[in-house]
Amino acid sequence: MLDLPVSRRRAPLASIVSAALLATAATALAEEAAAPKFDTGDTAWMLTSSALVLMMTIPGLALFYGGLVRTKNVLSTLMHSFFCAALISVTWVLYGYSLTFGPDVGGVIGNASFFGLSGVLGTASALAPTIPQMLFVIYQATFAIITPALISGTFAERLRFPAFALYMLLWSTFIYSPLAHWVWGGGWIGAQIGALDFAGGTVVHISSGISALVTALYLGKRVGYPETAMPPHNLPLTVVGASLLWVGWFGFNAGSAVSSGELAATAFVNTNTGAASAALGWLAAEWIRAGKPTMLGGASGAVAGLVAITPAAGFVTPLASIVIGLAAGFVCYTAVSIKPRFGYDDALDVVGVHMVGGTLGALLTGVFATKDVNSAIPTLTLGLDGGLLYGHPGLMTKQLIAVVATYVFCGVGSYLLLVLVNAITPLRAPIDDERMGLDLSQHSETAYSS
Amino acid sequence: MLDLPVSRRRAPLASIVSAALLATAATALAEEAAAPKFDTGDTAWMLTSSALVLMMTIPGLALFYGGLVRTKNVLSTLMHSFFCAALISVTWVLYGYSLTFGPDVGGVIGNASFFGLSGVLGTASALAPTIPQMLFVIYQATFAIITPALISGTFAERLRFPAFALYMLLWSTFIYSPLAHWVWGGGWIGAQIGALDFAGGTVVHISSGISALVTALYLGKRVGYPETAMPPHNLPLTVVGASLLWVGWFGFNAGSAVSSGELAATAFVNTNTGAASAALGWLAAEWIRAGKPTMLGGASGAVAGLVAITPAAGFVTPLASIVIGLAAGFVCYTAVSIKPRFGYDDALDVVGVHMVGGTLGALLTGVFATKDVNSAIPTLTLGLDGGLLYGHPGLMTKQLIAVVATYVFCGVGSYLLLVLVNAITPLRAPIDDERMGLDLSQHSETAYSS
Amino acid sequence: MLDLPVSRRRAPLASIVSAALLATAATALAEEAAAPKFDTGDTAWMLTSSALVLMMTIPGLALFYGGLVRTKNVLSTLMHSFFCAALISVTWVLYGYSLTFGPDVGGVIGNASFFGLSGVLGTASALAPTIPQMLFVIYQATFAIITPALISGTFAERLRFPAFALYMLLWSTFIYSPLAHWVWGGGWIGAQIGALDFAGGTVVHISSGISALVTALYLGKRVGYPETAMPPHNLPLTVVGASLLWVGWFGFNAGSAVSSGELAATAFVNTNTGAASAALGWLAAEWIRAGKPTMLGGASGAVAGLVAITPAAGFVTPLASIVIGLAAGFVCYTAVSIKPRFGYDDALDVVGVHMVGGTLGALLTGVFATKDVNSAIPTLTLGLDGGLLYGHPGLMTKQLIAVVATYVFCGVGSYLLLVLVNAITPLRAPIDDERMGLDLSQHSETAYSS
Amino acid sequence: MKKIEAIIKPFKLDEVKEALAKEGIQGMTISEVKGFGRQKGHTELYRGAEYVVDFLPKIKIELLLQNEQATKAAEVITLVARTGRIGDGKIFVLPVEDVIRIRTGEHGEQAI
Amino acid sequence: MKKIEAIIKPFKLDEVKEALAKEGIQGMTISEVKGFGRQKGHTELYRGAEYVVDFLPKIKIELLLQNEQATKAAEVITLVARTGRIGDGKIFVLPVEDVIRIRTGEHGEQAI
Amino acid sequence: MKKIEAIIKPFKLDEVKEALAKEGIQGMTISEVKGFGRQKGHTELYRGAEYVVDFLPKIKIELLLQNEQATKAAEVITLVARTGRIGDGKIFVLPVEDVIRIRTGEHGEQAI
Ligand SMILES: Nc1ncnc2c1ncn2[C@@H]1O[C@H](COP(=O)(O)OP(=O)(O)O)[C@@H](O)[C@H]1O
Ligand SMILES: Nc1ncnc2c1ncn2[C@@H]1O[C@H](COP(=O)(O)OP(=O)(O)O)[C@@H](O)[C@H]1O
Ligand SMILES: Nc1ncnc2c1ncn2[C@@H]1O[C@H](COP(=O)(O)OP(=O)(O)O)[C@@H](O)[C@H]1O
Repeated sequence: MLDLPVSRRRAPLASIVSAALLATAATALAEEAAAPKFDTGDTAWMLTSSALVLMMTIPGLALFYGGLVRTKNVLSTLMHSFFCAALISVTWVLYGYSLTFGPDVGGVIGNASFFGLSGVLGTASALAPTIPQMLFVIYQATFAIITPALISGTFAERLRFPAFALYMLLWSTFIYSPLAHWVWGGGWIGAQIGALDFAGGTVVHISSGISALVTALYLGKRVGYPETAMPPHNLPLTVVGASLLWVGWFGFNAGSAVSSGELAATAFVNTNTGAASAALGWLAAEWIRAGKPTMLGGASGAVAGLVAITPAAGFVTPLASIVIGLAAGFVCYTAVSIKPRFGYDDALDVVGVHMVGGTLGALLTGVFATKDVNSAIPTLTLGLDGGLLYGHPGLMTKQLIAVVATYVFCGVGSYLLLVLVNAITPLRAPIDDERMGLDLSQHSETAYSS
Repeated sequence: MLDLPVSRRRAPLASIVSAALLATAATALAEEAAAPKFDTGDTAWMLTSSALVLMMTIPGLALFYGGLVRTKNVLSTLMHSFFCAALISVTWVLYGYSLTFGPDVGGVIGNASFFGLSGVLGTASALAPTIPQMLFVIYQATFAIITPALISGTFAERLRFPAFALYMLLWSTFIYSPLAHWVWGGGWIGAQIGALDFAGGTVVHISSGISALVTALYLGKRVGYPETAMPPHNLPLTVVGASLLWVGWFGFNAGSAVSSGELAATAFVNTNTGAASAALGWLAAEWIRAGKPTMLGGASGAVAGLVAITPAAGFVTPLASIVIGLAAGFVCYTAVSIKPRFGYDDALDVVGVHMVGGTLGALLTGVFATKDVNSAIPTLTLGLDGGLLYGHPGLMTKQLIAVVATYVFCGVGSYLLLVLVNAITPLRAPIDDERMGLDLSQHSETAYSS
Repeated sequence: MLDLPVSRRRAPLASIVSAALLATAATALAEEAAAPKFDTGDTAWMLTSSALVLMMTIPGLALFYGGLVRTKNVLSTLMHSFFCAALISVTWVLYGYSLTFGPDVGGVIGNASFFGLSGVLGTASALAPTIPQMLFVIYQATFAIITPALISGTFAERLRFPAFALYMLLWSTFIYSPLAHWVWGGGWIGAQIGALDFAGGTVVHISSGISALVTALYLGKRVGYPETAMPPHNLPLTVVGASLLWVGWFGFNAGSAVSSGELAATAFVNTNTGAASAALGWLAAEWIRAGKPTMLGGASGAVAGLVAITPAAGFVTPLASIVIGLAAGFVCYTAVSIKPRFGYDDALDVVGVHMVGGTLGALLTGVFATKDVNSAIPTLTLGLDGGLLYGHPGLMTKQLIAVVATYVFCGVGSYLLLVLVNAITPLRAPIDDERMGLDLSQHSETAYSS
Repeated sequence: MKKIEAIIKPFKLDEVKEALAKEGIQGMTISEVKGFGRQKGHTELYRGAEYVVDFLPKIKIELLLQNEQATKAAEVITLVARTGRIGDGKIFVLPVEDVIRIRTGEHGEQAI
Repeated sequence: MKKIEAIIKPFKLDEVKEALAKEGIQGMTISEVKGFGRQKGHTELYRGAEYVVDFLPKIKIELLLQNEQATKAAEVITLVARTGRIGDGKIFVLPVEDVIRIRTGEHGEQAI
Repeated sequence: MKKIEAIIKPFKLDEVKEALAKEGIQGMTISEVKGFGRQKGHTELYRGAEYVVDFLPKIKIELLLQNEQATKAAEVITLVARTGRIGDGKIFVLPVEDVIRIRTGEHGEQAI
């Protein structure tokens, strides 16, 4: 990737990737131009967005998941998110950023130029020309952190901590970095196919969702599941978590404009509208099917909507966001309701929410994307100025390719990593440790005392 | 309202309303000018402010209220805030924004121009000329969300969920949108009377407070009130809620500068000073009257101060904020203390905090407002350059008119809506459902398990 | 200090102090220049940073500490943070800002020019020339709030509330304001010695840490310590607190760039990297020494890393941050582990985390600081362009002087204040009150009911 | 001396406590328990799944009394805690051999 | 009539409840208690310090039954709650003088 | 065999546990209860309102013992749990008919 002292402004992340890559990927690479002039407003918003996205993981996701498990596992569940934040913050600086956003090697991976963030100071990334590359590094770090943390919902309450730590390390290195490179870093999905993913429908949600499915199948069920009811030990924590996810997601989606202007504003509106509509959709589905709307349903619906609107946020209108949100609420509710029929134990419904919601969002982006909202679409999609609704079925094909590629890569990859990790250190906690709870057995701690 | 590609900067929301409206309300309406040039710094701050104000409702207000109810009602109370966020986010996009900020119809309501946010993309609002109108839409959405959610404190622990949902929908449509239009959207209170309301003293706090009073009277008391003690089930949640309200309120008040400059900074300082002084005031009053200062007192005082400083934040000096805050602490503490004498059951003290605090703040704005802090005051107030303290009793009259109008409109309006809702679906939960708790009876859920 | 309508940008706080002070401290003082032109982007980031740093104290620190105490003391512990926010917000406006950042009197203290914030409106501080001084006031207020609140961890569970309130008032006035003046406000440590402290290693952490030690020694142990186990009553609250501290710390450190550009971005990256590395370091140490990594260990490690990176954040590379973080994790873990040998009862480990971590960070800043990251270093350090690692042992001497001066001043000062307070109103709660818990005995409240 | 253990509906506690106080009963010990009986539980929802909760919250009151007072107390509780609907609860009467007041070391009826 | 008090491991509750229900036992009262016994506690960590927790979570089941049912119930619990490892718990059998059903005022075996 | 139920002040638990252990008592079951008695409750504040809380936190210790041990245990508890101030609590001694150890199925004194 090239470091330009560019002054072009307010183009979406993805647009610049393609534009830059299609044009002259080779030229500017080595030469460090005169210190780039950054925009203080864009920088301010991206600093804020970085903080917001970290807040999504800690404490947002930690609480969302932590409230749903049983008392004896709450600390181990909080640890899943917290440890991902710690671990990946460091590996991202050491090598993760470079593999993901370093100059492209064969459309597959970044090279080692930015290891240890060498060469980053004083430059801008071509993907974010108006802010310091140092800021782009940390903004992207927060995405790299949350993605594996999302998977942790599937293996909650039964994974040994050493295996967890190793799995996350490997997943982040061998699945996340390549995939993010393919879609955003100049790899084949973004730059050659021209699929649209505004803020991480494939990279973050489908990837974590399909990996969650594979992990749940590989690990097996928790002791007592599904005969024994395992009600959430503290739903207010989950509601706080969902609320902070909602608020933090503005950094995730509106931040993906990598600038402080109308595109960010539109993504912000769409994000909020999608979350809200999906909460209403899920509540309505519940009310109809189970007789009562629930607080957990509202919270889960909002998250499902946020997932589904993620790939679309910078490409569609607010009215389209309502449709996407309502669809996400209904579809994810249904997916989660019928889970028991399939027999796997995806403890906190990562599959039903992230895999299903992410796929839905990716495909509906292919329907609703429009140049009216984002004039960079023709460049990004290699010529189409909108989705199915605007008469261009071609975009759907691109989206489908991206989705299927993500399923295959992450599904197979996660399976191989699980086998590997299990060979090194056992994944499952022994039954007595699981019964005693992971807090005591893995961490020698108890969450609540008097 | 007109969409100008204006470059005027850093004038407070209200000033532009009047200025624009008094001048040439008719002209620019239809014609969409060349794409306006936005300020990235102003935009960055307003993106942040929008996130902060949503955070006030979820999880801020949800927790503030949720901690105060009994265990069996915590989820239903969280749901009040969460559902308002979901519902009004959608209606605001569909029609709310247009009714409130659409071109004025007879000083009373906005028209349908912006239904579904059509025509918003690519424009600026005259009320916020340096940021995308799309951003102004979502910023205002967060105000429209929190206002009805505030009322929910009065009817906690006894309202049926279907009635709640309908009441909020109607209240938001028929009370909030007109009132906000009158004060900020070019209606008669802001543009013709020239009353000052920087960030929502009348629109948000008096309106929700008086409606809370009417609702409490109409609904009747909770079973067992006041004989049985109903202590808060989880005060730490309430403290977290109050803290997030405090932090989020910077978006509410400093964001109401609709720009990133000295006015925002001054409003920020005043907000913090008002909150802090009122916390001290309430604690002092408690210490004197009840013998001990309490944590809930500190938290309640801070919120009372935030309420009282809201209309004043962009018009007064920091020293005036100390006076306003101390007064709010003492007065709201007293209001809440003597509530039992009046016999209504305002469960979580919306009246004592928001109605009383909001009224106090609106009137003290009439005392302390000064052109030194906000040079737009003469334009806004139709000629007066300050309040009572600066020798202009005229401003007090304007403030009084605004306050009384809000009482009458919201009081009568809420009453009519309650009657209507109750005719459609009963408001009160049956006594057994109330005893069992709303979490189980309305949502089939339990907050805490083991 | 002088109020310049300067347009110089993106220099770190400290650089301007020195530069300005070494140059022409006397000149511009009285004359108010033409209204300065502020940068909206810098202003946006500093508004956000101010909100973030307040969030560190409420609810961040309040929860971090509140979760660690026993159920019967949680409200009193929350109150410690909340009351500091209320009290110091007001005193800062009245006189604190002026004493700290008012024009220097003999290198020792600020004068009374800015009492009541008079003369602040419409000006910029020379320390932050691109933002309104009003904003600099509130940003600095949030630092003045958190510092005494940090001390509260040492005296938790046994201090009487009246004594607490008085102690905080005096400490803030007689310790914090002078010390912050010395380091940042133009006093002798920053301007004459040339020691580096980017965001408060000495001013915030060493000062609170050494005072905590003196306070613990003076107060004596809690009843039952150390024979009786006093496990944290709610570790999830502590994890939420640590997470919000982490997120809010971006405002603390990246905000200390007082601008929205590359320096802020670098400080942001270093802050995150330091926190993460220290969490890993603490967990590794625990794993090795006690056999298990714990959730509280991860949270404590992150905070220790944030402390240690604070003085260094704007002066070192991300790789140096990893070293600083790992060191902080190991060293603070060890400090906390061996505490029992010394026999004092620092209830929540303020000494082991803030005194030890702050000292470590200050000294390692002397090792790793480099002009490559911050070109203002030669000006700030009076000629050295980096630390030990870059061949300049001289910086270590400066850092050592600053550290020792802070120890002596805060240690002796706190002792005198404790004696004074105790003479006015007893510090320790009577044994029965302590047994009953401070919530009931000091505040007549109970945190949790059903 | 008898020990009375009464399982009652939680919202009846205040009334029962006051009625017993009126009888001159000066001490009691209570705890939160969960009961399972003829009163059926409720269904809870969890993301589209339903599960039945059998155990309902009850309050257990423990009372140490002289024989006559015990009879009287059982009557009072039966009267006051009754709503007439399933789940009102039970009272158990158990024999007791001794009571000691820790503060004074007194035994037997003195110690109640 | 007898009162049975059984202290069991928490994860055995569901099985025990079902086994008792199969015996036709229609009511019971449970509570969360902590037990100390031969089963040793565990060590917890707190910032480098270790402390031992002796008391382990247990469930206490209280059952009021006629004599034969009581014998049967004790057998069933012994069987179902057993894991064979230390800490499985105890069953205590106490005499009862009377039982009252609050809803109806019935006394004795009627009221169980 | 006897069952001892002791209601004590919570902060005395550790001392009592150790004193009993010294007597060779190897098992006990405890729970959190609330007590109402001569010791008066406290006033709590809620936004300017005051309300009295009558029930104070206590710990209930349940002990199954042979007769002599029971007498001894009651003495020890009386001694150790005493502060001499109102509210120190009570000890109740109840007759027991049988004890079963679930792990082994042993009955009677063997099972204690
Ligand atoms: N045999 C029993 N042993 C112990 N507790 C019982 C027994 N039967 C009922 N209970 C307790 O009494 C409560 C009420 O009993 P239930 O059968 O529901 O209604 P009712 O009291 O109207 O007969 C139960 O929830 C349980 O706590
Ligand atoms: N003497 C006793 N009195 C009361 N409860 C006891 C007694 N002994 C044991 N218990 C209870 O039984 C539980 C199990 O006892 P323990 O000695 O650990 O194992 P086991 O039941 O296998 O003998 C304890 O945790 C405690 O709750
Ligand atoms: N008659 C009683 N029945 C059951 N428990 C009692 C009785 N009287 C007292 N208690 C319990 O003993 C505790 C202490 O009793 P109280 O009267 O306050 O003081 P004292 O033990 O000094 O007489 C009470 O809180 C309550 O838990």
